[in-house]
Amino acid sequence: MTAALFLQWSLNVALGVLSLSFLLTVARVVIGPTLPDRVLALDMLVAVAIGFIAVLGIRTGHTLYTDIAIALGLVGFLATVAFARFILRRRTIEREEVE
Amino acid sequence: MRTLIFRTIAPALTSLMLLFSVFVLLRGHNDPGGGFIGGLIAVAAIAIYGIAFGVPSVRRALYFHPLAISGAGLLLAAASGLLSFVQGVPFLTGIWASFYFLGAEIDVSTVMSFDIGVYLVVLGSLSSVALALEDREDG
Amino acid sequence: MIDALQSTLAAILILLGSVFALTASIGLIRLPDFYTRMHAASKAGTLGSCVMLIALAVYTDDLAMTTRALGGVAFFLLTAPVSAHLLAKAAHASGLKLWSGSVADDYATGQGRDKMAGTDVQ
Amino acid sequence: MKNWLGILLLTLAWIALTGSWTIPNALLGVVLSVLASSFAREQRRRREVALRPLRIAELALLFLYELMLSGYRVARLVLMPRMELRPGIFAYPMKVERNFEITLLANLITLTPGTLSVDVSADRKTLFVHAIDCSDPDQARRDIADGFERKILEAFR
Amino acid sequence: MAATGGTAIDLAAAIITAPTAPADWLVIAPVVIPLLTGALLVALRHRTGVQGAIALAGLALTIVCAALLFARVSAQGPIVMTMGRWLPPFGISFAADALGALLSLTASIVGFIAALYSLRDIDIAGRRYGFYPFLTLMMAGVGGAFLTGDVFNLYVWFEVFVISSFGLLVVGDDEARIDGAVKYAILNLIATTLFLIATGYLYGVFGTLNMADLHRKMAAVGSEAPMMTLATLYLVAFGMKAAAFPVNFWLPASYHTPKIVTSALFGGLLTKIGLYALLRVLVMIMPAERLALSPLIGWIAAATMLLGVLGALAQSDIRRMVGFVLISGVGVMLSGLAVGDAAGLSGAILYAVHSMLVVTALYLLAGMIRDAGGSFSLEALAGLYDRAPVLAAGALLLAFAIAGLPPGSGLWPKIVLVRASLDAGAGWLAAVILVTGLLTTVAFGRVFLLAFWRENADNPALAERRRKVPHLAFAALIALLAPSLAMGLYPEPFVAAAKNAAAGLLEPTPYVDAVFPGRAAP
Amino acid sequence: MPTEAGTLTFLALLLPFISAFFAPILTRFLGHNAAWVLALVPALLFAHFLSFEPLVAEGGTAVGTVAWAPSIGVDFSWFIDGLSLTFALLISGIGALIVLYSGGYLQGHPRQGRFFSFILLFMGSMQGLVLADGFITLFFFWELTSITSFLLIGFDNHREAARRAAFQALVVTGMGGLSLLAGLLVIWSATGAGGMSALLGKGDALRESPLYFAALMLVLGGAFTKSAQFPVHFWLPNAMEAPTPVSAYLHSATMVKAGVYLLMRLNPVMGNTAVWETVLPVAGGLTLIAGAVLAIRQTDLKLVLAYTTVGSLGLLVLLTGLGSDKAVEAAVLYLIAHSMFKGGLFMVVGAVDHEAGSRDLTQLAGLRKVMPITFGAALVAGASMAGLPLLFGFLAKEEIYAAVIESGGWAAAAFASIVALFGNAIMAATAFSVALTPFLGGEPRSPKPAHEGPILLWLGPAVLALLSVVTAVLSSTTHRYLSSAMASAVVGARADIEITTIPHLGMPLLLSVLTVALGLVVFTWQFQARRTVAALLGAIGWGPDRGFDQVIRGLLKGSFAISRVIQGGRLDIYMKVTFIVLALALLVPMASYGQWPAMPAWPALQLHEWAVLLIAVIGLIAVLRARSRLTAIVSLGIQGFAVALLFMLLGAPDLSFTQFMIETLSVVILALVMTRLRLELADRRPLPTGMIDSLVAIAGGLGFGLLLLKATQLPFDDTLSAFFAAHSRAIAHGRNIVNGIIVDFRGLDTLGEITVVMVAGLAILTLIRMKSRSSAKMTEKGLKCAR
Amino acid sequence: METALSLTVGLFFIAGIYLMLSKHIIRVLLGIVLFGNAVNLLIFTAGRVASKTPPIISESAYLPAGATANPLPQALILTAIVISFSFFAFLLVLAYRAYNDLGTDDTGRMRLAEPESENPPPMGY
Ligand code: NA
Ligand code: NA
Repeated sequence: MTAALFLQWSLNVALGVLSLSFLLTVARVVIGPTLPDRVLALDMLVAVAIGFIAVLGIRTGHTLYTDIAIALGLVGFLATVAFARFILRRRTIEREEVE
Repeated sequence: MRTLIFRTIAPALTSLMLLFSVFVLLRGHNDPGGGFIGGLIAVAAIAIYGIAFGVPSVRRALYFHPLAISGAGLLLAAASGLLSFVQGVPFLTGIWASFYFLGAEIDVSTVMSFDIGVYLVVLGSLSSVALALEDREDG
Repeated sequence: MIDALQSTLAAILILLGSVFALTASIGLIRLPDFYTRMHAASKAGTLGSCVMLIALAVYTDDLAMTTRALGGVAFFLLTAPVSAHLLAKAAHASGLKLWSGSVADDYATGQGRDKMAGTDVQ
Repeated sequence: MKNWLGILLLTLAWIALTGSWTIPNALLGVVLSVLASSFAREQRRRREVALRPLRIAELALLFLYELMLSGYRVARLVLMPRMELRPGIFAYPMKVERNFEITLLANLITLTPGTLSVDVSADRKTLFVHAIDCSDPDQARRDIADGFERKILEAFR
Repeated sequence: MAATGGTAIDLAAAIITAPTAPADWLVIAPVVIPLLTGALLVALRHRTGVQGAIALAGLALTIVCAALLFARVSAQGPIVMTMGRWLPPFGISFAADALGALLSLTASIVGFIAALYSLRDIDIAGRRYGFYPFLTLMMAGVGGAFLTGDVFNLYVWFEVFVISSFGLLVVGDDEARIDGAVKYAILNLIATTLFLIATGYLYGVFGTLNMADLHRKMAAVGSEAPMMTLATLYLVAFGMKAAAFPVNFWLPASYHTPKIVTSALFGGLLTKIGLYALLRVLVMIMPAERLALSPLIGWIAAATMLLGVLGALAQSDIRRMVGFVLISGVGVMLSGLAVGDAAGLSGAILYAVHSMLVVTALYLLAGMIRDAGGSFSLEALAGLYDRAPVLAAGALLLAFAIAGLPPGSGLWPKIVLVRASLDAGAGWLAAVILVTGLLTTVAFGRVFLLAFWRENADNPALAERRRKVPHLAFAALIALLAPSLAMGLYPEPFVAAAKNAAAGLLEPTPYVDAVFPGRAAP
Repeated sequence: MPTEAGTLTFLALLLPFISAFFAPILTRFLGHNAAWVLALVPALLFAHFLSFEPLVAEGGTAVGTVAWAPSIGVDFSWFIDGLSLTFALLISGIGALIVLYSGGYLQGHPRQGRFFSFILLFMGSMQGLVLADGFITLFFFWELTSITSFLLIGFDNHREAARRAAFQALVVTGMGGLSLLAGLLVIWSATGAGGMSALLGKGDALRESPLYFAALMLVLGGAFTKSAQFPVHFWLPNAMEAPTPVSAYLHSATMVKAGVYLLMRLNPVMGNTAVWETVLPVAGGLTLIAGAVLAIRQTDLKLVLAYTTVGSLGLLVLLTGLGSDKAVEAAVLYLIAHSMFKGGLFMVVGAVDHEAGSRDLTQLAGLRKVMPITFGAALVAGASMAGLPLLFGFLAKEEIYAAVIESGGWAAAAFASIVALFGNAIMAATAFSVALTPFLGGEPRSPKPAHEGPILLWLGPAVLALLSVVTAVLSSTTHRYLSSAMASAVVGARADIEITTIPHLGMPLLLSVLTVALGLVVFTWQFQARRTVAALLGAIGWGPDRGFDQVIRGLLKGSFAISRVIQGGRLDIYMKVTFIVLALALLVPMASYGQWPAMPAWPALQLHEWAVLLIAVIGLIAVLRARSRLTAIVSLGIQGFAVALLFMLLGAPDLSFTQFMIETLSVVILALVMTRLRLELADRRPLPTGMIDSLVAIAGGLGFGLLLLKATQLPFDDTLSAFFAAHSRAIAHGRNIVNGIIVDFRGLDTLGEITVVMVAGLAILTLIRMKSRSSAKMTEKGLKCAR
Repeated sequence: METALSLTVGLFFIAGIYLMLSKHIIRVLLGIVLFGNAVNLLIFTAGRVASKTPPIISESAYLPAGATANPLPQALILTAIVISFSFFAFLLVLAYRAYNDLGTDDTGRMRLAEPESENPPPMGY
């Protein structure tokens, strides 16, 4: 197996693995059960997406995708901060979500 | 938000993100990016700063009223298009000039100033929105 | 030769990173409460994306791309713990209890002493 | 420029971003960095920071090691059929006092195995840490004190 | 300029090499001038003292340019400018034909007059919170909509005037405006989104967005293409914007809620843009589909006319009444589209011009009635005939105009449309148009009876709310009445312009040739 | 404009309108004496039109045209022949007297100037109506007479009855006007003639056209409403709410005759058909009887006159409909006579009302001593109305009977004769009532002490009375210049009227005598007759007048009910209808024009592509199923992410970039705003609603999806994109083609787009900052609720 | 690819429309977001998916190396995204304002402009 082939192979594997991670993370967003859980999962989704983008970048040779990954990191951070702030301000968990 | 950890790191993050936003703005012509995305990143930077230190700090930091920035951006963008009147070409025709500075060729163009206009509009409008919403919260 | 080395290293890092991401997401599902899940996300998750960015940095021949990817890594390492902190703090402040199997919560008692602790530092 | 260190770092970041090592680009970087950092001008305080590059490198290496270890630990934990967990939050009395040191410590703790900084107390003396294994909080406190906190004190004082 | 680097590029196949005549800039002026004015106003938002003056100056200049454009187009045929000097259809073309120039001129006049009225109607808070930027930018959007020659660009200008209208709608202090704004905003957003969707499909089918290009390609499109579905989708989207039954809920739900000058602007301009778009797309680009849809459009027109005027009869609030009357006018215009020949279309266009002037004036009149009478409600109003005779005269003339009675401007479109319907064998449509006119007469006759003629019962609460009608308001009213009366008494210039505009839609060869001078389709 | 006379005529048509503008100003300076000056206007017109007499008497006509709307083939044009000229002379002649009379009648009235103005406006409109040649010109003035009549009837606007009457007149005649317009346009469409003069030669074409019947019915709709034919006669008596000069002028002498004018005008081209000769006589006859009967019932002198006017109009329509030359001649004579005597009588009644304080028959008596001139005028006018010899009314009556007895077959003749006899007799009776009852009897009796009015009040009736005599005595001259010329125009061929005021034996004279005798009988027992009719009408209990109110109320209530249904105020309903329409718009054409897509092949996607699509769908489901809005917001992020990833997979990095940013910011802003709201948690829809909503949503989504599939199955023309790719770097200096399109190729879109962004920012600021009147209060309440 | 995308677009529309039919204004807004995404995907699909290569020219060339994804729909969508985001932000704040001023988030109960209890118009003259 040449290095290039190995890379191809591992990229494909990685895409599969990352897809699985995506689905699991999404599952947590859907399941909850609390808002912090969902936000955490969303944050995680960003992380997985960054990895996904990196893999895609290598796979297609368009390394320019990196910048998108970085920007995604930035706004992902912002989203989490905003949600944290939101949770902090609200102070009480919505009843439905505790159940 | 009054947490030491966040407040300590926020100024650096903000500066970094602003820098990144300009980077994205300037290279949009060749790679993904451009005024709009750059503006969004800048807004994200400002939002982080605002969440950390509150609305008044952001207003002071921006110096101009955000909507005035937005208006200026639109003026810049439209004016970039109007420059072509002088050249006898239609509205919004890209006009390019390049000069040498310290041995490097620097291109300037109305297309670039147009994109900077876009950047300013996005930056101004969205930060105005965010600030107004937050103002409401505090007051 | 360099190419092959680059590719191989990148491949390994890619695999490693995706495994980290996967474990993080499994942890997200399996771990019992929010706080424990945070460990999975903030460590394995961050690590996963960073490693994959490093893979990209290794793979590319474009120096600018390499520096940019590494810059991205630095940025994530800078922000991930902050967001984890904010989220944990917010969750706790909003009354989200630790998992029933938890053994201690000094924070809750600490908060009891100083009501303002969560909201005021300066 | 009072904030020369920040500007320098930002300029470096600019050069890294653009990947262009030309003088005009560096100059542009400086200008933009000045502008970008001037946005946060209000938050700038004078800091007496002593930088010890070697110690910083040591700290960085320790961190990277711990980080990888942390990833491995999580992987092992979540992949085990039965997870044995004794999580909890413990209070950690800090020796570091300055904001950036506290922040650094808290962040490092978060990224390392089994621990996660939840908050800093109002008096900035205590760090609340969530540990995935909180069966022996004292041991955990010792680990931090002898690990990151000591390295930080060495690196920046 | 066009540096070509290493490879040889055939510039002539990419860009327009001939220099642009300064006069060609007229085609973009009705957009750029208000746009720049608006941007300036936003930048100077806190200078509330100069907002009105800057807006007026900008709008006056817009009128001048629109008038010059109209004159030029009338004399020489369509004028085109393709932005960025890219060859059409690659760049965005602005193309002023008789229709676009006529409507944009009328719109600019209406906008200016509304701004004039607003000087006494909009307080400091309104100025501070963007009334004038909203106004000028809405005018930019309206101008762009009338003059652009690109379907997607039309969508963009739609959005510009829609978002500006949102802004105008929320300037004020009445809670009802928020309620109205919710309905207006959501339903209008749906309408413009449908427009965007239809345009997406259109692009998918034709691969082009330039209207002239679409016109050319339409002839060659195979029967495979789902053109009927697409045309119907456009009908829904623009019908909604034009406030055609049964998708016109947004109009009666909101038009009575904002500042009266806002209602006036909306009433004068917005529905006409929907109609304009229908004309442009269905008549110029999809004539065969329009023909097939003609019966449906006829029914829609009839229902809109009748239900609109019945709605007007049902109202106590005169603003709401005007809104419903406006809707019935939309039906009248749609009947012209349903007939679809030169006469029908010119009737619709003539009505649009008339309605722009008169509906705006009616809303302003409602505001003046509120000032003079202390209320908008027919229940409460009385005694204005004695108290405000000049207003009464204005009201009477406007009522005649909107009801299609001489010497009002509405007479002529009514005549043209009834004749067109009869000639097209659609006697029932003519009947509906006439009945609508009669019911409009009933509605406004009642207003005159109750608000003006009825003796004034002294109501202290009402008296308290009365105030002197500003002279500026009269000036604005007269400025709108004058062209309306001119049209009623000497219709030829208007009729000729409308006929010219309709001819340009039905036979757009000059338009296409102006966009693609001497070139075959790429 | 062809000639100098043409120019003058055009100016004559405009003059009343111009003078109307100056009337109030003049009145401000001269008071009621402005009447003397203003009367010069109609006098001038009279003089001008008189100058056409020689031409017209010889059978000549004059036409004139001014370009008005040539683009649609519409000219402002007039047509002077015997018919229009006689009308024009009546209008201007009586108009002058009316202006003078108004000067006296409204002396000191604060709005006298406005009144003059309205009267002059009306005069101009009426003048235009009868002189109009082009259909549109005719219609223009026709409507103007309705409008000015509205203003004049409602002149005394403080009285509800006046307002109602004005409104009623406006609606009824307005309805007729529209019918007329339709009729004229149908004629235009059928014959290609757009004016009367052009139409005159196309009578046969019109009568043979399939559109003839429709055109006739529509035109009759206009004529009958204007000329108050039964059962739409009711507005005319109500119009007596107007000041008496108005009643005298509009509602007897001129405007109400517009309908008759129209019928006469069209007689040559539309008459002489079975429909014409059935509908007109029947409608006219019914109106004559109804008017006559209703007239008896009244005690208000104006109402008495009003109903007799209705009757007279019926008679005119009947005569016009009979179609024979004789009948036309009779109609012409009666029309002229009626204008003189009815105008005079109205002015008399007004003078009595003005000076004696009442116009109720039962309150007046013996006024002959105190108002001798008025009495004299009344006597002559009444006698003319009753058809006594030596007066013009006599000529008319003789000719009427001559016409009816020889009309059609014997049945028609009998019908017409009986109707005419009955109607005329009662009108004679009422003529006696009006002209005699207030004046005869013992001592003067009236609510206020009566005396002769000023010259302005008696000049008009006196002149008209005089004219009734003079025209009758000089009948051959009258015929030569007025009656025959007019009759010729109506017949469409030379018609010479020869009747003189010297009675000659024959059937007509017999019937005339019978009429007067019957009239005297009814007059003698007028109070009993009145009671009988009142009892009869009371038994019926309903009339079109009340019906009008019921129609209007019904209209208002019905529209209210309808608009409550179609504009119910609920956004969810609005949305539902909108989306149902949308779904139909997508699916119905696709179905009925067979524009379905072909069955596609199973898409070949890579695993991770499927995964991304799956995530998008999961995100959708999560949003739909979210039980709290926060969950929904977070779930929204999932699908947004998926879409962004999809864009990245499909080679759209810029889109992906933007989508990531926007999606995140949307979620952030949503969360920001949510902080302050306490909203309903769950989306509770009742099952049926949920089912309907689902159905609508599925139909809509299906439609969009299928259409997209269809569109993408067609071959694609990528000329544009190829061009962009070819020139993005070479000319536009950008390697990123998408960005090149955004800032260069389609920079204008972006300019508009950033305008939207800026305006949205400003609008949001406005929303947040501009306080509502009671928002503070509401917020407090909201907070309380939340607690 | 177009088939799968058409299907996805249809699903997005279904979800969006269903949410927009809700009485709760926040759900309507969520629906609008989904609707907007559906439109973007629609335009993208309408431009066909001939290639998945980004439409970016490499530094050394003047033309794209081979087939690229269709850039025009991308530019159109960018414009549309920005516009719909602006509208969304406005609507969101409007909803917030409506909640404050009208005291409800139920559009069925927002009845200030068209009140539930309205009198018929005056019947007299
Ligand atoms: Na409108
Ligand atoms: Na754009």
